[in-house]
Amino acid sequence: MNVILFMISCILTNNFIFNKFLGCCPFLGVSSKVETAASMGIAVTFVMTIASLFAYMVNTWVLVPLQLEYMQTIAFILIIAGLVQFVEMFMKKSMPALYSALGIYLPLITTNCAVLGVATLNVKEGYNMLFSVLNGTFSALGFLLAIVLMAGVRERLESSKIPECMKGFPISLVTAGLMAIAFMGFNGLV
Amino acid sequence: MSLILSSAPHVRSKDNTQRLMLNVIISLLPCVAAGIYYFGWRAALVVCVSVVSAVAAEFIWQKLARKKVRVYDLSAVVTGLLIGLIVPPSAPWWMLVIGSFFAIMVVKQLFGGIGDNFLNPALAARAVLLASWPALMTSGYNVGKFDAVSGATPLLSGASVADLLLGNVTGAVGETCKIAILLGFAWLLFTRTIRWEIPVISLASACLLGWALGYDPLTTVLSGGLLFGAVYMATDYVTTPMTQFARILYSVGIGVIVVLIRKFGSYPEGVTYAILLMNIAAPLFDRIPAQRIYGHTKATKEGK
Amino acid sequence: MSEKKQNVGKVFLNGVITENPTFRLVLGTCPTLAVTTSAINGLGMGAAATFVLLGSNIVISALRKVIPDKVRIPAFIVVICMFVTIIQLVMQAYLPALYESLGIFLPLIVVNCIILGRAEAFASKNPVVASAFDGLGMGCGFTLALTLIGCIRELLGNGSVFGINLLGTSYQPMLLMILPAGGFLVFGSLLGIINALTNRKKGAAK
Amino acid sequence: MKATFRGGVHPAHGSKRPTQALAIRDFVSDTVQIVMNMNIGAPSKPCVKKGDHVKLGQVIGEAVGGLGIPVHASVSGEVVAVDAIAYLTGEPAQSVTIKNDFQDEWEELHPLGNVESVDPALILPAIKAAGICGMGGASFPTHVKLTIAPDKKCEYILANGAECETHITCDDRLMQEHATRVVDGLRAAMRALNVSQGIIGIEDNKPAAIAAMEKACQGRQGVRVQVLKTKYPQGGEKQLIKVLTGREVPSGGLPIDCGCVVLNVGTCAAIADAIIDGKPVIDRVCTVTGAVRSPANLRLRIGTITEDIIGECGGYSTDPGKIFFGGAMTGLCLPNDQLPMSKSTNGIVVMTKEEAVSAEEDPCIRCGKCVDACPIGLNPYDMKIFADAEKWDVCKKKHVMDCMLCGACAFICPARRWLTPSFRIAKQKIAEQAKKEAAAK
Repeated sequence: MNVILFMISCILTNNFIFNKFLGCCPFLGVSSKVETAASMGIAVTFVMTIASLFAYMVNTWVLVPLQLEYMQTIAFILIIAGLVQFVEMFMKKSMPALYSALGIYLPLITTNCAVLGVATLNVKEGYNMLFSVLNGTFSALGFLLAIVLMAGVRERLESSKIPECMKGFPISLVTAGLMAIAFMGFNGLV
Repeated sequence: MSLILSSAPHVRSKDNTQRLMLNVIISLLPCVAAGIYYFGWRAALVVCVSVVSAVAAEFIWQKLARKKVRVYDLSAVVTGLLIGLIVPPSAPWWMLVIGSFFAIMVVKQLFGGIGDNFLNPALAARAVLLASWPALMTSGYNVGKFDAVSGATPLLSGASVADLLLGNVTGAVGETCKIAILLGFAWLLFTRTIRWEIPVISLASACLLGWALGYDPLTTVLSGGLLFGAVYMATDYVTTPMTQFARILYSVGIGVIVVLIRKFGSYPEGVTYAILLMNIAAPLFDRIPAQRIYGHTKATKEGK
Repeated sequence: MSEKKQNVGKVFLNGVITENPTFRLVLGTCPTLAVTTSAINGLGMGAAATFVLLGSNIVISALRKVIPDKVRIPAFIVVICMFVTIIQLVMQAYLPALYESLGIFLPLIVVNCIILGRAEAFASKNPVVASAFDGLGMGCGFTLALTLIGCIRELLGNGSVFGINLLGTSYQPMLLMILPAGGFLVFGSLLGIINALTNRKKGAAK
Repeated sequence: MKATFRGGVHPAHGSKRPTQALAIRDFVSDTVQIVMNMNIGAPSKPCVKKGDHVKLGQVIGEAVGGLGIPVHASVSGEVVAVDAIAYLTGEPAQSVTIKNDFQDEWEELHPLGNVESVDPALILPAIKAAGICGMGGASFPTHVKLTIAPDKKCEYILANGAECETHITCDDRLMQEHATRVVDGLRAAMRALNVSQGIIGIEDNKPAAIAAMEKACQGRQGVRVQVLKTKYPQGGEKQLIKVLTGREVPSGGLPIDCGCVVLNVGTCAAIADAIIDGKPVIDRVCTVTGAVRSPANLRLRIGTITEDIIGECGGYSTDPGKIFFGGAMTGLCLPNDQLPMSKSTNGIVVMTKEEAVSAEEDPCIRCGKCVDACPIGLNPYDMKIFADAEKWDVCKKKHVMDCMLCGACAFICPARRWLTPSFRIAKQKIAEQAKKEAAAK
């Protein structure tokens, strides 16, 4: 039960975008079409899950025993960068169809602060391995939900008579703000 | 002889935007009356301030943006009325003004005005007020007839069904008297302003889930702002899906989220958020190709 | 861009105003939204980022001819990471309260697109002095923007600026402003207003 | 059971048809101007010249091409002009103006006799010779419609008596007064194609017509009347087929692709006239209504000038603002009242200046009424967005080519958006594009 509640809270209550402001750049940048937004979200989910696992392992089994916690940031970012490279190569070889759909988003993920954020958060919150991975996966699913909803709304906005000065980022930010207000309904859900 | 040349059709139905909005306003009058009856002159004041400030906001924006002033389409009046009816009767005037201005300027006009807002302006305004001044929005129901009652919350579980129906409970200005809301609903249906599906399906799904989670089904429907929200907010044209199947999905979503928030959430009432969340999902629901187009069968698709 | 002498003053102002990373380029949105619940947080975050920018720009510019092109991005990240770790340790030691309130967004400066962006677009192609001023300018622009947003949100959401109460005790703070949603709304509206003003200027110039 | 289809609207004017109770009366004017492009397809070629004397029913325009039909003199008298005229749609066409001598001296006719005993092989040539084209408004040559490609099979012939358009009552009166002729025509078409089932669809707001037709069908082989719910566009070819047979015309196809041929009841009557009497199309029933002093159902000679027709109906009751041929949902506007009516003119409606003003377009409020009204199941609001943006390829993806321009969405739209006109343009643009691409290949 605990696990289920944790998952729901990761997706809805503590949504990465609307509550933690992690991954805002791709959220605003890659959300103009539902299809691309979904692809981005899936790619992020993929990377975040694996990154959480590896970051956890490196932190618990390497950094902590060696008392190198201050090297966390640098270690994690290297893990993520390497991981993204590896995933890209692996996908290219073994899953060409998936690669052609997600490939172009993978390099962008290295600088997605949600990935480094989730690794850092896991350490900060002291999650064990299971919860670290769950946090990675379900926070990413929350990101996926947010970016797909955002893309749906933005596709609709395309035909709207938005004032000239609000077009682009400003209206996207206001949209995100209004969506965050709606997501406040999930407060205390878990 | 000068004749007008135009493309068919040459007749239009009598319903125009203004007329539809007028129908909504008429249907809200019983709720306003019930609010005044139960909460006294404060309720009248709350409604008036909201309506005036909403119309003013619309007018000011359209003047400033050098757009055509469309206050006559009455949509701002509807938004103002709705805001006035979903706040506590003791809400301070400045809060109503901020709510109305937020609803009209940020939620509606920033996105391009009537027809382009993706959230229900009145509900978004309520959510903003609730987040900004939670204390003022969750207390202050004890005015008018309820002067002496203390500590009552909008979701009073002990109230009898008769009290709930008549509105003899505390709550927001227009949400309490269910009979008034049902009267309004009947008027909206009679004038074909709205379809029955959205209110009925969202109420039914809330009812079912509430029952499954151990609530009394009838009280689930009659308590809080669910009925008001289902009839007036969830049916807002602009923010609901366009196709039949998507509308059903949308309605079920509202019912389910309302009950989930009531049961598990930290807010006593979830109608506002349930509808806002479904407003956000509506464009996605609309992408589902729900209607079969005449003459398009599997065979013709494969043939291509 | 070729390695020509650049007017350092111009480079600095370019970062602060013409290409303000927050308002004109809309980079580094995450910290902009997350830490601006108060003016002091905005200022702190801005200062930290400025330090990292300045340091990384100088080092990367100095090493620009040594770093092989193929591994330049990882190399940049390592350099940036180094400075981030330094500022983290410093803050933890001397400004523990600010360190706590910035939370994970301090280490996340590593992936802030502004810093990597400047390294790639400017420092790797320009001499040390110009790069330093570019870093300083961008950093100041970022700090300015964050502080401004922080001020607005703190004023509306708490009635104060830098902790000093300005609106009196009768003011009922609009809590929304210091909630996540408020961050999006204030940032979006500010961008809109800035766009409107520049558009008007452009219109007037024409 | 009253059958109906999904969607549709109820145009208020449809219920008020002042001419429903008025019997058909004849009107012959002293001049007719007969245009040569009354049919879809190539215009006919005039074969008389100024000064010729023509008899009633004499061929004055020869059929050109596969879709061509001959045109006959609708009065006897002297040809006073053969000249070009800018008619309602399309290119300027030739027209023949005849001064009526009121002798009604017929050309020699070749009746074939009873429709049940005539040699089926003679029916189609007779239809072509009589110059029959769709009388419901589409004006597609009937003999072409009845020529079935060898790989297709016709199983139903449907007589369209729905008359769902506003204002118009000519089919209603025709069925009431000439029910047997309609059934005869339907039977002739059925025999020509060796089809065993003929269904006459009539909306339930025409009880007298239903009764008359049911009576006329008694004892006739394979024909029956089906009562339909009154709703626009019940008489749309696609809707009628769906309702009467449960089949659907495939997208981009013709009724025959699902084994059906649809004939207007007026066309049926014309077929009967051509077989039984050997009579070509020289007149048709037409409803004249709106802002005229005495609305009427008139049997008009083809080519009668609009002004004369209005005059026969007592003249304009007020300053006219708009005149259109056909009903208010799909009718075509006239630039002036000097134009003649044609074989497909089933109604002439005059609107007052107040009625004629078209409302300004308001912003869409996404009420979804257009989606509910579309009888095809399209999303008009969505197509309109892309039509306004002139993104024709997106419009095409949204199936604008399936739109039949019935006007239901534009009628119901509370924001008064010009949906149907936009789709008309979109369809034209897409068709032009396709033509260009075909030419490039």
